Amino acid sequence: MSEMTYAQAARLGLQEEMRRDPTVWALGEDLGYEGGMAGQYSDLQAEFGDNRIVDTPISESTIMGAAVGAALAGTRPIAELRFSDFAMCAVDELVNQAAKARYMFGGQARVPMVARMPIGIRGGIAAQHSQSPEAWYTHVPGLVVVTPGTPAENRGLLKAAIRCDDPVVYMEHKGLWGMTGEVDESDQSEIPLGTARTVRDGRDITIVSWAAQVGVASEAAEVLAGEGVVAEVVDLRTLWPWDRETVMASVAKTGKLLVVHEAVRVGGFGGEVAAEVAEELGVPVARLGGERIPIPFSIPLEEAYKIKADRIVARVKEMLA
Amino acid sequence: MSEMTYAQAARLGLQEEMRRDPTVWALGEDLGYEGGMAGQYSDLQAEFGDNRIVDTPISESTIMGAAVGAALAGTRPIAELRFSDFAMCAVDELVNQAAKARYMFGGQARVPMVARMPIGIRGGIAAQHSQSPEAWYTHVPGLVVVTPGTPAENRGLLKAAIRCDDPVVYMEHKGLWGMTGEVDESDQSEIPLGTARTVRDGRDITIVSWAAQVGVASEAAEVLAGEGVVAEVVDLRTLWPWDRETVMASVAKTGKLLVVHEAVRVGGFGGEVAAEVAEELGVPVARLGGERIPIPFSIPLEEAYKIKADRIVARVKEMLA
Amino acid sequence: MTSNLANEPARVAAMFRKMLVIRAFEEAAGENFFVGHVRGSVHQYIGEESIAVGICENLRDDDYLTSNHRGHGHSIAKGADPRAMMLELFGKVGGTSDGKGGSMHIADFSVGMLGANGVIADGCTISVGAAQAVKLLGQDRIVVNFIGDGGINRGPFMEALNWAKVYELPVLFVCENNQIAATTTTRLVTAGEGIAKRAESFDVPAVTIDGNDLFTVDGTAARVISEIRNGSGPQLIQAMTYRLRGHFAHDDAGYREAGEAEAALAHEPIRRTEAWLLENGLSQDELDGMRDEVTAEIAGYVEDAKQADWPDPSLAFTDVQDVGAPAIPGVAS
Amino acid sequence: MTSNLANEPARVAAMFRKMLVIRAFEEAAGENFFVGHVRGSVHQYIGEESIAVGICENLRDDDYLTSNHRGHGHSIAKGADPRAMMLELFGKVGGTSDGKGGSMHIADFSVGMLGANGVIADGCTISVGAAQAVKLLGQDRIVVNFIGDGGINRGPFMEALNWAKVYELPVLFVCENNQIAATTTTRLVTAGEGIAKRAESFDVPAVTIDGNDLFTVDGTAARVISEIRNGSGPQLIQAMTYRLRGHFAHDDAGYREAGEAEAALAHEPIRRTEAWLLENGLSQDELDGMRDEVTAEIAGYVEDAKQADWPDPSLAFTDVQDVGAPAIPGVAS
Ligand SMILES: Cc1ncc(C[n+]2csc(CCOP(=O)(O)OP(=O)(O)O)c2C)c(N)n1
Ligand SMILES: Cc1ncc(C[n+]2csc(CCOP(=O)(O)OP(=O)(O)O)c2C)c(N)n1
Ligand SMILES: [Mg+2]
Ligand SMILES: [Mg+2]
Repeated sequence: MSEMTYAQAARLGLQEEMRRDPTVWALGEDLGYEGGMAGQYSDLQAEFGDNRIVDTPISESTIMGAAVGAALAGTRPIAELRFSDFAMCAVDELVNQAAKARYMFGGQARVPMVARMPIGIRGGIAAQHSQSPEAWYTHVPGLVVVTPGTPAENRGLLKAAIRCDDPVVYMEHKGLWGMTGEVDESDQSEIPLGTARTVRDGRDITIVSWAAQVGVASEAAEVLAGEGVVAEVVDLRTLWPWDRETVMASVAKTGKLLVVHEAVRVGGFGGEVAAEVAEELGVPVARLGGERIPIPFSIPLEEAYKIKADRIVARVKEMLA
Repeated sequence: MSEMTYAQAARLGLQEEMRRDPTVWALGEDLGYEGGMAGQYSDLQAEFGDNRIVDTPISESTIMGAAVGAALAGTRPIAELRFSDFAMCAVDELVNQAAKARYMFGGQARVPMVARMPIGIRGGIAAQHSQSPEAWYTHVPGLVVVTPGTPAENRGLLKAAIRCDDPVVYMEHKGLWGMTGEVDESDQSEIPLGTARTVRDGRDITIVSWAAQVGVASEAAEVLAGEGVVAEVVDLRTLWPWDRETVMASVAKTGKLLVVHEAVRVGGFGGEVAAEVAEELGVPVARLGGERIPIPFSIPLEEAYKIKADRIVARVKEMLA
Repeated sequence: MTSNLANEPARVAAMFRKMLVIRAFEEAAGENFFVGHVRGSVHQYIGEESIAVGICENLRDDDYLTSNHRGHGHSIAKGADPRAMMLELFGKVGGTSDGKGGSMHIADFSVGMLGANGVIADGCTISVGAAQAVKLLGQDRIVVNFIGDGGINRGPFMEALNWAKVYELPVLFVCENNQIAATTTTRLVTAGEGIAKRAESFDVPAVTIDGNDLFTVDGTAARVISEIRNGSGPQLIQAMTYRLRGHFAHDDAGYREAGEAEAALAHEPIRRTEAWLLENGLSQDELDGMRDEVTAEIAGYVEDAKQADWPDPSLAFTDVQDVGAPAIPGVAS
Repeated sequence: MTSNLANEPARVAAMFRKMLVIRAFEEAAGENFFVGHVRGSVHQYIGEESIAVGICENLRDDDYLTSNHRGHGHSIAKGADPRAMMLELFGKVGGTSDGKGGSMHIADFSVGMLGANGVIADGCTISVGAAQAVKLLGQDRIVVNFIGDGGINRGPFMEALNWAKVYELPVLFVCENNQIAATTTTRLVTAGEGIAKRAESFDVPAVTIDGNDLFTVDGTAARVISEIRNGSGPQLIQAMTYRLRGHFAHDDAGYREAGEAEAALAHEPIRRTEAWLLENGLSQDELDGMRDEVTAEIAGYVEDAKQADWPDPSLAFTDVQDVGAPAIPGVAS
């Protein structure tokens, strides 16, 4: 077991998979010298060469489109888009090509690629660098959507994403790059895609979340615990497929659901989870998410956007009242 | 009053607005000779000239980006993308520029443009020409999302979209181009954005839908009426903002909600509506939407994707059981 | 460009036959579109057959090809089975995708045909990625991408040109310049001299040829493909041609100057190749026999397609993805 | 390119002063980034000031400008108020966007500055659309777009070049070639001779100049802008320059060859312009005075920014949209 950051754990997972499988490679801007936005590729070009850690032109459409072609032709590319915001420059290639090739071609093709596109707010990078569009990709048949929440998960889920034969949208949260945690280097297994993690057991309400918001939800649960409310906190980890069984079992036990995400509430994935639970169990459900505003720059404005623990606490109390 | 098709009504609305306001113009592929995919621009180039009905290169990013620039510079462009599928080639320009300019620039800018991108299945055009990604754009602050369901609405809502100072994602349904209906040419008023239309009064359940699915829902309601179940059918018409008041009032009356859309169910806008209603009213909710598969080509496969009236009928009965 | 082909009448005849297959396939596709057997969009390759055949005859089976919306000819030339393609157009079991894809999504991975494409220019970025995989895997395949004259104005194509040269990838871009994109005269929306000049600005060697002349296409392809296989890096061939029909089967091309299409018939590749064969040893009878044979062959496929089974609706739910796949109706999950 | 500027020392001095304002602004932005007053990304324009000033001094107030991530210099040169810009970087009320945008989203529509941009090359497509509006409205404005050497490889830029020429739009593209994009040497990921050749392949006239020479930039801009205003259609200026600092304030540019940045100091525009002024009538005292004045001016803005109010959180909810706007907390809707 070693303590490492979320970024280091991702780097380790990638390095291990590249050592294991010579067809795994990565392409994107500034992967070589810079080593990626948070060092998640650092020094890998020295180890694997510049044809496996490929510095590309600023050509997002082609980063994504080339990954599709390379996956169709027998390799396992990781397309690094730096920000999920820039990945919007390549939505067509992801949605119209990567996600559909296997189906349109009647099963002749597989597209084993990872489209890596960090999400989330991090210190004033504002409207075009802070978005969390994970809900979009859950709506696209063919795609798998992963949102790791801890260092260990950023290694184990990345390994799973790389080994997966489907195109995986892999969304690290920029606010977590520096988060530290224990990673068991001796364990080379992947974390199965589609399995949630119960972060905290509870009985009064289930709080479902993912990515950076899991920490905030846990903080809220801690506060609530001090007031005698025992909340169960579930980290979905994978949004498609999401772990319906774990969530339904939890809500069946607690009788109430609150979904919390950093993404804008309107049209967010919280609606999917809440609606499914309401349909199946008929229990009270609620969602917290960002207001429907672009992410602002200035501290008090950015703070005004965020879902803090106190808002979660207040919402839970309302639901239990 | 004249009877005309959905496409003709759209053409009329555009023509009226272009006559009224010389800053309104349209740009896209094949608008001149072809007159748009369904004749919704036909002969307008002859009337307004090729600098107001502009035939463009096949450059979707620039069709959208140029519309943003032209809107910032004092005109009201309509960016025609032909298919919402191709509009994915210009998601960045729509989401990162059009939707955010006003906000990022602290209110200095307005982006009065229409991004016109038809949705839906129409006779075997398969996975890359049949998608309904309306939910995506409801998730993007700054955007208005409109889905007209009849000829009269395709005129009245288009007028409203053109007059609106916000960027409007205007999603005609390709399956409706030939639908006929009455249009009152003497009435130049717009249909206010954000207002739903109650298509059919009822008391036992509320069925909320939009675009082509409204017709299918009405068909189902007809069948149900024959069996003594009186369903209220609401056409949202605008998904953002959606008419919460009308929906809540209807569900408060009927006590049950079913949302039906052609788009993939997972991550669809039905989740938003169902979750809001469940949160607010605590009544049973359900959703019908496409399975999470790309739209297939062959008749039986395409049919297997569609939400037919019988499925709506069956779901309603289950809910009332 | 001189071609050895002129010394090989038998090879010319074989290529001519393939062109006939494409022509007959496209005629049948159009006819069956009009009577409603074929749905969706059908973009016919009529009048451009010499390009696909001239290029693909110079490829190996394991070379890759990416195509666009007008992909039937490319597919047949690369070796896809026209019978399976016809079944696909009819949406039937046995089609290249068992009816999941249709005309715009024909693919045959067994012969390196990585797919037609409904989105203009997306094949370009896919092709450079496939070429990167080829290099990484140490293979000596090459990748051919077909793109139209309208498609050259999409950004991803221009990015792909740069990309292909930066990594010196074994890619051949073939721009089929039929001078029109849907109903729009390409010249009116294309700045500058055109694609050859643009390619050269990326240091991608480009040559413009008469695409309707099978001999020129073959000779150019032979040279360029061998250069690429020997490491020249990417190249581009601009093949001038003419779209004899409307943009798709339901377009009467009424936007054309009167007489334009008729005049073009004199230059169309099948007539020209046929004339050469007549001068070089084949009799009219032999040629007519070949044509009848091909017509009958395609008619047989149409018959097969009519008779073939519709896919079971459950097929709509397969081959979406491994992880998080949809439930298949009627199958316990 | 000879410039009249050499005969106008007073104008040179005024432009020099503007360059000093940009330099001092950028130094202050960087310092305040390091101590945490400024958050987000700060891309400094240090070493490239002569380009923005040389170009924008030849524009009218009502001409439009679109910029990129490195937009402070462009904004100041176009006439945006550096005080409001500093407040914006601090996220304070009175900032160009009252703190909603920050460094990458500076805009001042009152002087035609249509915005910096966080997405590479998106300013290019916006600029051609603005130019289309100008034509439609019968105005005689022109539109200038600044793009980096890394940005030229994005498809939308190449689409925009074609588009600008097709419609003969009054657009001036200025490619600031500092030879690097973030940490990547652009040459290594850019095929061909570069942007001038590419532009010419679209029939967009292009000229490559020493961007660090104020006289050359001014002279070229004067000629090209007047040509464009007189209907020449789009043109491109490639201004060679050097990014004296890291990509952004928190980048030490350790990827550079040892001594490279030091060597470049000899060619940087402020020194060069200062040397000319010394030779052409200004005394060292006068120049030092000017520099002190500018430094004090910017220091004052920093002080103002420190003192200024934070925006009320409710401002986060305004100016999103008219229809379907979010509720403003604390305000009954
Ligand atoms: C991104 C995108 N934009 C628009 C279309 C619609 N479309 C299909 S074919 C076509 C014209 C293509 O012209 P060209 O590239 O010259 O090929 P040709 O049809 O002449 O073979 C257009 C505009 C599309 N399929 N994809
Ligand atoms: C579409 C997009 N891709 C990537 C980035 C990240 N990025 C910001 S600046 C930059 C380098 C830009 O280089 P260049 O265009 O040469 O401008 P310079 O910074 O040298 O002025 C990159 C890659 C971005 N902002 N937008
Ligand atoms: Mg063409
Ligand atoms: Mg640069």
